Amino acid sequence: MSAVPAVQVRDLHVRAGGLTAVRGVSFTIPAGGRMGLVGESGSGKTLTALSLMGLLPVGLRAQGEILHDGVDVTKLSDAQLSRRRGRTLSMVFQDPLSALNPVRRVGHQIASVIRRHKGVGSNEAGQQALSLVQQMRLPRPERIMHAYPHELSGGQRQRVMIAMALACYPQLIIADEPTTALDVTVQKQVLRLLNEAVSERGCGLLMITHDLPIVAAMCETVAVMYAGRIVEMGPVSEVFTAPRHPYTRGLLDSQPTMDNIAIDGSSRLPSIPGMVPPLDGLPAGCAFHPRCPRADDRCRREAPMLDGGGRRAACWHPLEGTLTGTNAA
Amino acid sequence: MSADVVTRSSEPVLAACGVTQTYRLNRARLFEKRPVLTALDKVDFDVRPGEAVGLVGESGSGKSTLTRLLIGIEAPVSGVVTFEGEDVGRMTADRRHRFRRSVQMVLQDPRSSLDPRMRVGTALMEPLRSLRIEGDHRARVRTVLGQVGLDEQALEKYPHQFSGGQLQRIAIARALMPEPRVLVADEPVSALDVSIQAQVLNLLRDLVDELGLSLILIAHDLSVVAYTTSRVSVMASGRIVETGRPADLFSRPGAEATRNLVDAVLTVRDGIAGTALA
Amino acid sequence: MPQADTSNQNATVPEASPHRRRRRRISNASLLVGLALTSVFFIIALVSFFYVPHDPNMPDVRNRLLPFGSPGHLFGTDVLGRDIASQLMVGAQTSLLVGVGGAAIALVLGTIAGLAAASSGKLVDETIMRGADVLLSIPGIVTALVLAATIGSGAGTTILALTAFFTPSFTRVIRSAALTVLEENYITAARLYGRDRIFILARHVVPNIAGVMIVQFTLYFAVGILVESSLSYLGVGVSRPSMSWGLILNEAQQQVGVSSPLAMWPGLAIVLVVLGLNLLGDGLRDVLDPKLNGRRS
Amino acid sequence: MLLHYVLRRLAFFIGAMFIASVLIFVLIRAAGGNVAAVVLGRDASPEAINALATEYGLDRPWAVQYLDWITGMMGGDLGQSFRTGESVADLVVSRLPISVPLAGAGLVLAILIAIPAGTYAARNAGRSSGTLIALISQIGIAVPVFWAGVLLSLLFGVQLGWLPTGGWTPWNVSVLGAIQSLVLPVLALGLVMAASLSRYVRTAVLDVMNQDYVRTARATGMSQTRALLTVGLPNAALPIVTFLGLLIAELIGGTVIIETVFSLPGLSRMILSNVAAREVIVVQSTVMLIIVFVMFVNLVVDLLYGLLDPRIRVAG
Repeated sequence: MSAVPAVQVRDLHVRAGGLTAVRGVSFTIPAGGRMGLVGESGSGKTLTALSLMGLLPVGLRAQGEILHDGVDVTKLSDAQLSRRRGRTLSMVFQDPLSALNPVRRVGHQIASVIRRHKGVGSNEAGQQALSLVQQMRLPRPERIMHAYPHELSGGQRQRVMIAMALACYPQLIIADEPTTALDVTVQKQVLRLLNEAVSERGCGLLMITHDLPIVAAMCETVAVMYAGRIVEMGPVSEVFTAPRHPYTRGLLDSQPTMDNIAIDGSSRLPSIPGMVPPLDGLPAGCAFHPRCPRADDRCRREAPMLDGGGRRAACWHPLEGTLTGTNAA
Repeated sequence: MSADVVTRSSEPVLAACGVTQTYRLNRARLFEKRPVLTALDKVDFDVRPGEAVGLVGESGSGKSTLTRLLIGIEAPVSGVVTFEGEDVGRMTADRRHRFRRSVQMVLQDPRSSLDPRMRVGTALMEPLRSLRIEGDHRARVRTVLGQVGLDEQALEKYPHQFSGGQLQRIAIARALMPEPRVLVADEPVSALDVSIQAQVLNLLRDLVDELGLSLILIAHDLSVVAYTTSRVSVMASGRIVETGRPADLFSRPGAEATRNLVDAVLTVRDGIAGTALA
Repeated sequence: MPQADTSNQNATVPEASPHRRRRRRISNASLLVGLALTSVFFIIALVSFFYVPHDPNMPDVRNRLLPFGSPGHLFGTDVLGRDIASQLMVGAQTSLLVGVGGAAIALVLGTIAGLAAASSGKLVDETIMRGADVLLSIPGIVTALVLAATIGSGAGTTILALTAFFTPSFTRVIRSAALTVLEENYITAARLYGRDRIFILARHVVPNIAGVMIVQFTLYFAVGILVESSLSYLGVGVSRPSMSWGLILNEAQQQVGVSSPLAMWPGLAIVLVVLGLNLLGDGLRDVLDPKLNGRRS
Repeated sequence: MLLHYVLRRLAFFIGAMFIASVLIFVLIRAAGGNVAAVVLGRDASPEAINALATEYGLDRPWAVQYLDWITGMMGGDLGQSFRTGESVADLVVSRLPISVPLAGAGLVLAILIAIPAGTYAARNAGRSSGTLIALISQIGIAVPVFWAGVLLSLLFGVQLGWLPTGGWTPWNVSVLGAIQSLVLPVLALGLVMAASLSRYVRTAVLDVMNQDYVRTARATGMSQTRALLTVGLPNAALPIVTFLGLLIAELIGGTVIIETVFSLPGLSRMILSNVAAREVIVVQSTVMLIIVFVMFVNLVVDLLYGLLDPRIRVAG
């Protein structure tokens, strides 16, 4: 792998009319690197992902710089982008049933991605598609190739989606909540598969999720988003053991885990009070201050920026020390 | 809630005894009999006064069917569902009314749980009006709002003016209005934001403690159920395959389905240790 | 281009995106134009009950085939000297009566059938919907012809034919709208606290599908006007002394031939009114659509 | 399975035809009263009415008459006209060379205009070009088909004198003449139907373009236009085909009207004159024929749907 990053995002804004949904997001995923982008609904994580793909819904505009494959994605025409989508940059969506074309056989859908980008004939593309399906450890690959999406299970469909995303050895795969729509017992299998496939190919991974354990299992670095901004960023092992932003801390604390259960009803799950502010009603200063136990006047007035260093947080009163609770090692 | 209801007794307040439920499916082939799906196969399940029990399983394991039987909107093909020891299917109108009032439910998607064209105040009064419960309705509304942590301004508003977490509180408030003995919560937090889930789970636990409510919590996530309840039943292919204390289920899962569910739980700690996907 | 539909994304895209604003602007425009055209039509039809410049059936041999703009006869006269403006005004009455009549009766019947189908068991549902399918395969004009052949033509027959033609469509639309509402959690909750089917349909389902009902009524009102004028044009709708825009065209063509300028006015009247109602319906659809309004206000 | 689906559709087709035939039969007997009296008019003597009733078997029980009618229909015997004694089947067949090309060409024209126009309007929704198309089809929907016919003959017939404003030159007299007399009617019918069809196509395409699988196609490198044509349209075909089935009823109505506007002696002119003359048997049989035709088209549409949508093939 070369030293060129899989993607480098600088000061990304996504605007819709008078409102700004993503407010100055910057991050870099090195070649073969894996980053988790964590946030709740409305935090702007999915819009960030769609900006990278150049697939924002009509009416939304991305501003800033997204360097990928030696070019600024935001400056490319749709045709130029189309040549990269699925080849150097691909995406796995949340709901695999609605994301696959219902009237085409699965094999055809995978093969058409290969044909489009590799310029091979349909026989060759079919062969490659079959071998991809085999690599996805799908049972009876020939039958899967001839099946329609509705004939497969949820986990099988998501494997097919991953096969399509991997077909051309992209530099970066964006996975947007890839297991949320699946049955719990299947989630881990799919994550394992994605993990291996990404490792084997040395692809970069951007994992979009609200689920912290998934990020911990899959990623090296994590960026936590709140109300359109990254509030904390750094190596997973550090952010999740010694969070500096009170929001990250709150998220980690409020996960019910096996360790809480030993207490069996005697303690309360720590929770973040209040609710996520709507985009058109963002509080002044730090957007998190109304829910923050450490907030003071400065937090209400001035919005903090991400500080420097490898462990960055956007907070006037960052936490120190490691978590002593039961949630992290 | 009056004191006599809270009295702990070993008699289950709501129970399913040997219930079986089948559905007819569409034919797959022309000249075959319509296949029958056995959604529930001789299932026993109960909840005692003031107890919080959990029901977990993958989709298709039969937990939704069991829920529908327990709340009485479906009747089993065999077996009985009993409320306070009495067969729900053979109740007198009087007892049936008491059953209706005493078993209430909170559903998954809070946005869909409230009629968008009905003010929250009206929606909260609905159970009292429908069940013709006498008394000071306004006072009851104030009490319940306090219990779920909402203020009275909410009453004049419409559902679209609230966030998901607030709507789930309102839905819980409505379920509490007729002073039920049993609250059935079907995936009450899976549609909510992570930072809100803990709030709602805590609220459910407090209600059990403070009101002596019985809670049946249905979820696919073992850790959510385990945190809130003291006894968990695991379902797989229409049967309850294992029942036990959450901590025991986690540490010594007996049935394969339980093991699968325990294995499926991801934690931050395992993730950082690099063992999550091993 | 895909529209700003973000229902499958976690991001809450603000409703005021430019595309939505544009769509909002267009639907506001169609609402206004539609409302204006429809109001003019209603006013003319209502005024004609009390006042028309001339008796539309009164021949006047001295003033035959007067051109547009003649004093006292703004839209001219026909081959027998009858005032066109008055005929147009009285024709509006028929359009209003038949259009509203057909759409309203069908709406009532379709709502009953649709709600029954949506809220009953599979057998009732299948019976009603297959019945609707059968009726839908009978072209409306064929029904009208059969009725005209048997019970004779007239406004009543036309309304009856429209009812038979519209009811199955209404039934389908109402049923599918009601099914969507019936799947909501608040319906389950209402059943749990003891509300019966009639209450749930009346208090929860109908208010939530009222928008659909209003829009459909408007659109079928327009179709009713088209069908009525067509039947009168064919000579199996209303006939004198009643008046219809289709009938004016029919007479103009029969008496003067295809080149008659008289053919313009009734045709234009139909286009404007039908266009007005359709624009109104579309505008209302967008205004009443909660998806476009954004759920958080 | 597919066979199951086909058989179910066939069963519905047969059942629907039975119900429709009973409906028509009963409607005509019940609403029309004494058929013989209706035919002969108010001044007829009771003896004449009875004689006619006996001659045509109208004095037999309804069930017998119904069976007689249906078995006749199946054997191609559609009954006779009271007045002229002509065979209804012959009458119908003699009119088909006018009505069938008119309706067929009108439908084809409508499809040829509507699918590209609707797709274009959907592709450019939110831009002026798309809005313009949408507005044109909105106006087109408001135009009654007879007025479209009148306007076209005013323009091309009267003003420009290019084409006949009405009347019919039979095929065996002059093929060119027959085509010439059909051009304006087909145009009027096709344009008006294209308006509502294109609007429907626009909605269907817009709907499909918002689906996740179109986004997937784009995310794997398909251009906007390619995704529209290779993913969007095949999926939009399902609702469009359904709508085409419903449009057949509108097509029949339009044909009836257009034949009148252009004085074409087609099937509908025959029905209209028989309606006026209260020839109930002729009306009853021809109407039934039309319904059978519409139901048959809908059957074909349903089967086509089953072929197009793999989900139906399995679900049955």
